[in-house]
Amino acid sequence: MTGKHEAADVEQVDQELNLDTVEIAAKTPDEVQPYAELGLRDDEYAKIREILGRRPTGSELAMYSIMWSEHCSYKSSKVHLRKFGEKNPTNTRMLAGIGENAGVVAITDELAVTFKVESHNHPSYIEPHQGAATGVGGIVRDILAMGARPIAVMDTLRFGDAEHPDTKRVLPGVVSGISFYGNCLGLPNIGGEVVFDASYQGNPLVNALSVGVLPASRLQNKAASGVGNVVVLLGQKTGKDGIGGVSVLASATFEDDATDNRPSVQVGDPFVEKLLIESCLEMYDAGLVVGIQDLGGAGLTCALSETAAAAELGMYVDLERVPLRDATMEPHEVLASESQERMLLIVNPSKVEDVLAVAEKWGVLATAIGTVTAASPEGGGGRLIINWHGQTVVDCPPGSLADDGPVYHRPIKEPNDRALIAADRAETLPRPSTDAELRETVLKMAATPNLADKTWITEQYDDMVGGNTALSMPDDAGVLRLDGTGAVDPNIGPLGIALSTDGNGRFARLDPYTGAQLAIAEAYRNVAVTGATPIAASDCLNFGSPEDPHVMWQFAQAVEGLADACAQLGVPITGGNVSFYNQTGMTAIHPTPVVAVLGVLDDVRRRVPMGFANDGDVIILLGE
Amino acid sequence: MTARIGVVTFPGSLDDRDAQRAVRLAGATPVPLWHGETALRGVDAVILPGGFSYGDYLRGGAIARFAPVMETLIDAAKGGLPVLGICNGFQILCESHLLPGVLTRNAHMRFRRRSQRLRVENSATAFTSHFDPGQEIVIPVKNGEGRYVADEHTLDELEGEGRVVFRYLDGNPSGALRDIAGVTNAAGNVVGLMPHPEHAVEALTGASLDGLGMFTSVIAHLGQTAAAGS
Amino acid sequence: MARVLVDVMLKPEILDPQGEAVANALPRLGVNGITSVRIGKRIELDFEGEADLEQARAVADALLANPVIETFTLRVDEGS
Amino acid sequence: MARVLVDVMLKPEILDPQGEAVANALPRLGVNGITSVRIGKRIELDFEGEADLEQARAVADALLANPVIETFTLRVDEGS
Ligand SMILES: Nc1ncnc2c1ncn2[C@@H]1O[C@H](COP(=O)(O)OP(=O)(O)O)[C@@H](O)[C@H]1O
Repeated sequence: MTGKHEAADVEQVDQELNLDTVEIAAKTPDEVQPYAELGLRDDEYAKIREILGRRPTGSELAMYSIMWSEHCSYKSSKVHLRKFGEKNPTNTRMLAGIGENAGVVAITDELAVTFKVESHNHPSYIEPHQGAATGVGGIVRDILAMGARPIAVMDTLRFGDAEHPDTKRVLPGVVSGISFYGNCLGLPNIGGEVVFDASYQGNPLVNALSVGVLPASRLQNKAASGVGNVVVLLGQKTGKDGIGGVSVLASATFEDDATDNRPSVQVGDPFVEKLLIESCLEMYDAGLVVGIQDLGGAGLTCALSETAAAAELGMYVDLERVPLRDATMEPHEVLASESQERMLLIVNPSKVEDVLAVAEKWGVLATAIGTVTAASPEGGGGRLIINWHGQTVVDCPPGSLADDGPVYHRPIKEPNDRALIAADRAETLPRPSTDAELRETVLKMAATPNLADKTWITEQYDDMVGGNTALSMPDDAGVLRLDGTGAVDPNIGPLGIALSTDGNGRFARLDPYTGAQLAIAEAYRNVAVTGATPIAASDCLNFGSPEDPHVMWQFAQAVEGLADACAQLGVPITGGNVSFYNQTGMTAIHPTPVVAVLGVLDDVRRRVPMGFANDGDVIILLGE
Repeated sequence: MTARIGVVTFPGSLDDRDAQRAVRLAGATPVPLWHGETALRGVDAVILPGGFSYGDYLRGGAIARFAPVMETLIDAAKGGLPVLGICNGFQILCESHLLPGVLTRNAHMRFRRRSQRLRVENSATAFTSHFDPGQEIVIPVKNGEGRYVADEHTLDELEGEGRVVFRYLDGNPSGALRDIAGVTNAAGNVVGLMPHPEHAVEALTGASLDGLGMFTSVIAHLGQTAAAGS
Repeated sequence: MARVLVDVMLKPEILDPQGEAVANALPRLGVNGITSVRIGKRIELDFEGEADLEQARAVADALLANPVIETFTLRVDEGS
Repeated sequence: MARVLVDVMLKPEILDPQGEAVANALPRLGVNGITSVRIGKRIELDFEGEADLEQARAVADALLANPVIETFTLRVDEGS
């Protein structure tokens, strides 16, 4: 290093000493780095060094640890999820599928629908209200990123024993969080599930679905294409939200007490999200954006690397331009921050002014933070270069973060209790044989929380905002009118869509293959009975630790079952989400594949509600 | 010429398009108005729709009251322009002092949505002439801050002058004082209510069609002849 | 930088459901000596330069408190 | 009767959407010198007899503040 630092004041020196740049990294190969604390294995760390040809900087290490985590890289599930692609029925409706922010299916030549389910289980256990609220916010941004106007949400919930004190902490908070965020966004909640089971005691499940509608011509993608295009960050300022994991990088010695840097909970602001939605839609309609990506769990790290990798180009970012809520944040914290209500836009330089004007109209912050750069002449995409006050802190191939993460073939082993479970048949249970026993059984069932009325929950959800809800609670599927369709000819009613989410962890515990099939079969039936034609499915796979071969077996079986069912039913899986590590100690939750099925009604006026309609109607039982 | 009815969009308004749809179904022309502009674009009446303007932070309607559009609207309302505030719109009218009282957090502290039976206590306002006095109607209610509160003196005055327009029947969803669901100003041109008439205008999506009467009432009040219910 | 603190409380005659809920939960915590719980807002206004009490009062009056149900008090935060 | 005052504020690093919304509205009221607004809770606990700070602290810990996102301070209200 040169001597020029000597003249600088103490604070300046301090800051620069802490700043781990690419230049410093190249000169200090032996620096001990806390990769294990960040969840990276020895071989993964070695691979990073190989990719970079030097040790990673602190910022790079943070980015790799995030992007190569189970959550972002799907390293344990990838080899299994391929089955969906292999077995999916061919489908001409599919405009975007697995790998995109959300799957998109065509409804007519002009109109498309996008939907997806996602989990927010762990955050909802730590801080139920905010965890669930930001879960809704996150899935809505996925839908928005596809070019769609979000039009509804649903939620499938799993809690521990209804009488357990912790359930009394978690359930009201989760429900108020979903209610607060969804209602405030103006998205009707058109259905979901609530199930109590002791297996979820330390691991409640909060899976949120959002659905949106778009003109097919407005479909957006995340590729940061067009060398010279401007990278714009839209929405909330960036704070120290959810940077707990990487705070280890902030302490000079890793034993430092990092209490100041403890994981900080993300707080959702649905008001800003609403403004984000309206401004993005206005920008799409005016043709102002080339590419767009929502900022979710992995914040800027994910958005920057994925957009650049998708275009196989490079990107240059001046990170200090990111508007901060806390001026003391360091570059790795800015990159890792999970602050909510943010989107990354790729904009042609001639349109930047228009983008800023739309943002200003809606009162949303918009800041140009970088540019798209060319691919390397040698091929393999470009470089992602991130500067912090003029010093380079990241210089890596974006594809190495986004696409080349580790892939594991985790060991799989059938659980030992399979034979026991198989032998323990329901037929062997005692049956009520007298009137009194029958009465007792019925009363017992009526009293179980799982069959009890859910109005305490559902009345906290606005199911009619937007004015297009044609069916919702207590029906088994939600039905929405697609506004503006069918208006010209009064004989042709408006189109509708139907959605249902279902899952049964107990069935899946007994037999994950069949249990997953039952989940999709139930959602499929619920959609069909409204009069809709099922056309697509999305799933959220909630399981224990992938490092447990028994859990991995459950997972593989469930995926296989789901993929086979999709092939038979003729509906493709268009996207979904995997949530692993739902376990307390060595005990995993019931394997819980949750499936959402989407259907179309060619005339929504003909939707069939579930109740008996008229006196004297004939009741017929179909099927076995 | 059909009546032109303005619907204001604030940042965070949610039922603005629903209100426009209801205006259209009632036979008038909806005119979108923007919170940031003072112009009322020559409309014959204005609806402040439901939603969470400015996130409903602090108190519902407290921040929206300072929007530029409210400057002109407050004067116009005092001059007799018919103004309907629904839910968040009602909160804004109270915070703007166009209507007395205030809407506070529900006594049970939760957001609550349900189909609500109401009695029309005053069918002489600009928005209720198509109802019979004492008529019972069903309109959805959905809010977290819908509990109407005013001091005893104000409440007595409202009752005495017949300015309670709607009252909750079959259970009060929020703990509102004296079961008040909606009130009017002395002149009867400004009406605010917590339930959502714009969500009870179509058989496909609503629990009833009872909400339509409020929109056809104001059209009649404006002396227009637009065909209702088309 | 200077900070003005604004305390906004519900008038005594106005129902405070949140305060009641807390009060009702106290016996379950084994707390019996508390006779009343009232929950209001504490608002911190940070000024660029000197604290401007008059401006803070105007903001409290127009926006932070609703005189129909609330009262407020304000003071400069000496600790800041 | 004695009163204990509990102030509950969001931790500094936690986003305060409410405070932000108010701060953004101030220029429309003609107020420009305020750089930040944070909104928390002010809670009055009234004791039958003497103020019991330890008990108040237990109540604050268990019911009034959410330790994941909030901090609290308490003091006896000398004015009461
Ligand atoms: N978490 C939830 N979110 C939204 N709607 C829900 C939720 N849980 C249940 N519902 C809705 O409430 C209704 C009744 O649910 P439930 O009692 O589980 O009935 P069923 O067992 O017949 O499916 C259904 O319309 C369902 O969609």
